[in-house]
Amino acid sequence: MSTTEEKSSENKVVEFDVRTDEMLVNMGPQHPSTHGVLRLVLRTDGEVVSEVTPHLGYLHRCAEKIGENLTPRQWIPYTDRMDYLAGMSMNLGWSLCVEKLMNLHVPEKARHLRVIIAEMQRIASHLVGMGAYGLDLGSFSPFLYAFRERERILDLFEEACGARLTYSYLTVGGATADLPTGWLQKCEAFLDQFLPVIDEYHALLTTNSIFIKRCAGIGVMSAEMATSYGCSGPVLRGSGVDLDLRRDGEEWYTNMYDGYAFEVIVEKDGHYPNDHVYPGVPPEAVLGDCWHRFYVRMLEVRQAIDLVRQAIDRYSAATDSYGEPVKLNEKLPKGEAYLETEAPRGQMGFYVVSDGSAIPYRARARSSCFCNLSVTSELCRNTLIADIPAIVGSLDIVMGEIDR
Amino acid sequence: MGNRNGGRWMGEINGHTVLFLFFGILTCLFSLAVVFSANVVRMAFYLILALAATSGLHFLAGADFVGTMQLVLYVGGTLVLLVFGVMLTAQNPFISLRTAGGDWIVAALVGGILLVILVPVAFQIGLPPQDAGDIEGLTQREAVASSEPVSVPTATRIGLGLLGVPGDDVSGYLLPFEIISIHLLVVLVGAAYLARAKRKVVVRQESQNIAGS
Amino acid sequence: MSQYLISHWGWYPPLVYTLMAMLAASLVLLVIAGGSVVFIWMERKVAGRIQDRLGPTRVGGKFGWLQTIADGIKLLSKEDLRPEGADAMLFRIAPYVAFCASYGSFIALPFATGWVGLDINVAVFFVVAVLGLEVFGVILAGYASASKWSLFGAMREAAQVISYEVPLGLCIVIPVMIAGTMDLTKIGNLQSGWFTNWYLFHDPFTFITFFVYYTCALASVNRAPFDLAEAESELVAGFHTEYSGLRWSFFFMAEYGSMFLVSALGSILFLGGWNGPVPVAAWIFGEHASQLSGFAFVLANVLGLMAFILKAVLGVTVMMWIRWTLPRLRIDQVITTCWKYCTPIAAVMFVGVISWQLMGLPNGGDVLPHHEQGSRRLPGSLRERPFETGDALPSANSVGFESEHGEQERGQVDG
Amino acid sequence: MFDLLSQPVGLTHYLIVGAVMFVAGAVCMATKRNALGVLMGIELVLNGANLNFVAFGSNFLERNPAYQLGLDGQIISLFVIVLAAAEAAVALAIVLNFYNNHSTVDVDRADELKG
Repeated sequence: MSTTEEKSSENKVVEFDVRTDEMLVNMGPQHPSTHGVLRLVLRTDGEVVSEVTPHLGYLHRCAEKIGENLTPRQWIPYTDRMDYLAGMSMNLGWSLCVEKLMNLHVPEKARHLRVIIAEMQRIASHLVGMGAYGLDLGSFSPFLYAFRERERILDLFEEACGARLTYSYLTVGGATADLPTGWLQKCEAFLDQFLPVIDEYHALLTTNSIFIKRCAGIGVMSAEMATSYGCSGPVLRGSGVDLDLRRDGEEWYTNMYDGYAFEVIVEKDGHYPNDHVYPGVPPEAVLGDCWHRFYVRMLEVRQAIDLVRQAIDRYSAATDSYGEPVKLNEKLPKGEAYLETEAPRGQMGFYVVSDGSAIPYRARARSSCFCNLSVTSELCRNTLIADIPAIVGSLDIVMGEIDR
Repeated sequence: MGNRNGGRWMGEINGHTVLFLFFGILTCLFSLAVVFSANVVRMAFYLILALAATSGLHFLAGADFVGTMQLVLYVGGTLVLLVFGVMLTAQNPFISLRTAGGDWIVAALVGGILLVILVPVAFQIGLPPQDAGDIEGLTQREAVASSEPVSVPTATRIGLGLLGVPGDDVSGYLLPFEIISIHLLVVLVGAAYLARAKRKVVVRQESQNIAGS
Repeated sequence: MSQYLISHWGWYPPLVYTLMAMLAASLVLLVIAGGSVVFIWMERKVAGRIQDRLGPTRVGGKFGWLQTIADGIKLLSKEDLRPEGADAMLFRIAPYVAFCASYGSFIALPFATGWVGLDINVAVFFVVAVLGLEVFGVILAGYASASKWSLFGAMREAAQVISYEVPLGLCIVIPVMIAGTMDLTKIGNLQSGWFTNWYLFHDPFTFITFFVYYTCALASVNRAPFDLAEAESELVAGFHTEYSGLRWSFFFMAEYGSMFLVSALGSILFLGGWNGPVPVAAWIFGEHASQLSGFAFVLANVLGLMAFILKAVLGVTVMMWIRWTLPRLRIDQVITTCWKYCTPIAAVMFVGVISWQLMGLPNGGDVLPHHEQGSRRLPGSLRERPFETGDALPSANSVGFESEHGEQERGQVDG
Repeated sequence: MFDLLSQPVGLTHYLIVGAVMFVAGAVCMATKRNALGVLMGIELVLNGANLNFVAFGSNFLERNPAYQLGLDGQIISLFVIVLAAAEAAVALAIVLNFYNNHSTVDVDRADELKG
């Protein structure tokens, strides 16, 4: 606090009571609330944070370079480890991208299978996001409640593909195996059991007055800001931008959701679709704040349940194959393809360039969390230290995907 | 004093005495530590211990209300304030400010003289009269030279005294009490006013624009 | 016992008294250390049950009751790390300061009639005063750790504890005012008989006061949602970030000690202390425990002790329940809660209770008849007669110590 | 003079502890260059005096009944405690102001009489 001259019309003069000194504080890379190995350098004056600089790269594993040495199907396990909380969505994104390059249309049954799996993965991922957000705000129990339900989804995934975290299930051409018999019944049973549990989360977090106090009006991001930073997913829709790739994306991707009835979860005229089921927006909340980002996720969980139910019906009705995966060393046609999909955390893009061999010339990923994280320093300016976990947590980042 | 130093007194070295020695020595020790410590944070810490030990002495003297007040107001209130002040200003150059040697000598001289004056006075005033017959209240004194720290309720009588109700060993203090109340109010306002220095600092305003939009 | 050692064995008196004091001190220490062991185990079990899991199950049999001991042994064997830039002396001593404050306040806490370390007649005041000193341990730990997170925690703790002492004090004054004494033993005994005699049910104002007290107590012992000094999602671990091993566990013991202490204090001030909801001891022995003697007294006291511990542990359990349910407040919200809500509410309750007393409205004790015609019926201010002689009292009455029972009392004084 | 330790606690004991505190405070005030150190010296001096008031008023101590202060002593010491709190608040405000303006807490640097 040394400068006293006015620099521009944007600046304003503030009177301070006590002479204080700025501190540089490292939040992370080992910190309970930075969601992995993110390092935030805070410039603080007491409790007030004047500047936040995120530092990345602690989890960089050269995944994209590795992708230039493996065939697309061999690279699938590496995509699992990008957003490790939504491995299925990563598999799906890469598979669809490669299929687009190969112009390979998957069978109808595989399409619905993919919807089931992707939406279940969305539920599982948002459950972690929600639980961890509770942790960031000091509420421990919702985290375990969320994990309790997530366990059941993981059980289902394990039954389908044998893995609980890094699935490599959806693959180029369809899936590695069909869903086992009885799986659909178990899935439906889970959905029936899970639906009323969402109310618990709303009671513990969404409508909790302390929770509202902690996130309503905090980290407000305008629609312009969200789009200019390239935010996507619930972070974008939490700011009131009506964009969901499942509806607005490339045809190659939206085909997957052909015939499904769903509304994009975004606030219109002060209301969210389906929000009559849940307690509505509290008066304190401002569009684009942490509370809205959280609420969008919660409503997407509800929406995903509907989508899975629709998909189960269609999957049962479909008679063709679940989609045999292509050969491991299938030659790729010469050319390039880029496809963005709506992963739980936003628009996850994959890019593949082929020179005609089985191994891509380039494999790249466009990270959704990277763009979402880039607003951190803007959002966290002149907030309190306690708001930093609230804001960063509401962006729901996964460092594995950012650093790759 | 020699005539009092018989076996009769040895038997009266009791819990009270031991506790007094404990607290008294602690008080003196930490008071001196405050003087001889150069680090201002440690000084504050020693001061806390010295004053907490003093409140123990108050308890031993039967003034439990005052002792508790000492803990609440002095140790728990004033010193937290002081520690706050220390931490607000505890920048490296000021944590340990050394005093010049000459100052020490003068201070030690003055302090020594003061001590030399005070201690004999303490002995003169504090000692019970040599001649038992001299003073009328002697029997009473014998009675009150108690061996155990008996708890006597003092709070009620102090409270009434502060409300201006005189008792047999307390006068009315309504006016001083009111004056001190006003004084405290004035001090609170004054301190709050004084501490608000008019330092002007420029901050960027983007975040508020964002919040407003 | 001291006298015996001196007179029969001829030990050197100061030594005997020192030994005796140390013996007593270590007994209390054991109670607190043992208490925190139980509470930490309980916290894990409560947290487990709240979170739909079991909590510790292995160590020590079915309920994992040896888990805390095992953890304690692990902590003991851990390296005692000290950061390089730390102020060594203060860093080492800070946990003990925090612990001593929590421990010291147990001296004046009665567990049943007459079962108290030191019977001070300003016990309420003393307990709160000594408990407030815990803040120094935290501040020193935060400062001496030479870690920014610790410093943040320390500053938050200082601001928070100092603020919350105001409404806490106001809430405590209310039962003290009704009882007319600051002696915890007397306050407890005044609530004997049916549960309606508890000050919680004295009048609507005290009922609200209890909840304000509990909130403030929660804040003053740094429990969630007010655990900002060690907010793990913001400040890593706050003031004890740099501590390890035994020193760290001292902070923990201090925390659990204070938790027990404030809920015990709350149960004496509002929940009748060692008096059960129904006067069981009075039915059995025909008299209230404070008037019994010998074996009956001990038996009644053991009953009372159980009731007291039950209430205090219940208070601690609710604290745990709250901790595992609610998110954490922000520091500005904590201070706002204190100054904008707790303090004004407590002040209004204070005035309300005064008015209730002055207007002579019926209180909880009138609903169910009081068992003994003891001291509760006497008006607060005159119960302890301030002076032995009656001549000072007219002036006392003239400054407004009127009450519904003033007549009766004055009659006694005149007589 | 040195057989104090073998006697029951009396007024003298208290007065000596008070004297030590008082002198320590006075020396502290004289030697410390840190303004807060001076403030601590003042607290010590006040407490030394306070202890004397309590001791004079105490019924517990072996003392000359001619010096009987009774509860007045305690009330005076209460006043001292309260006033010390007030004094500390003001002094602290001054120190902070001084620190704001001069960026130091060294009292030796406070030798100019201008705003």
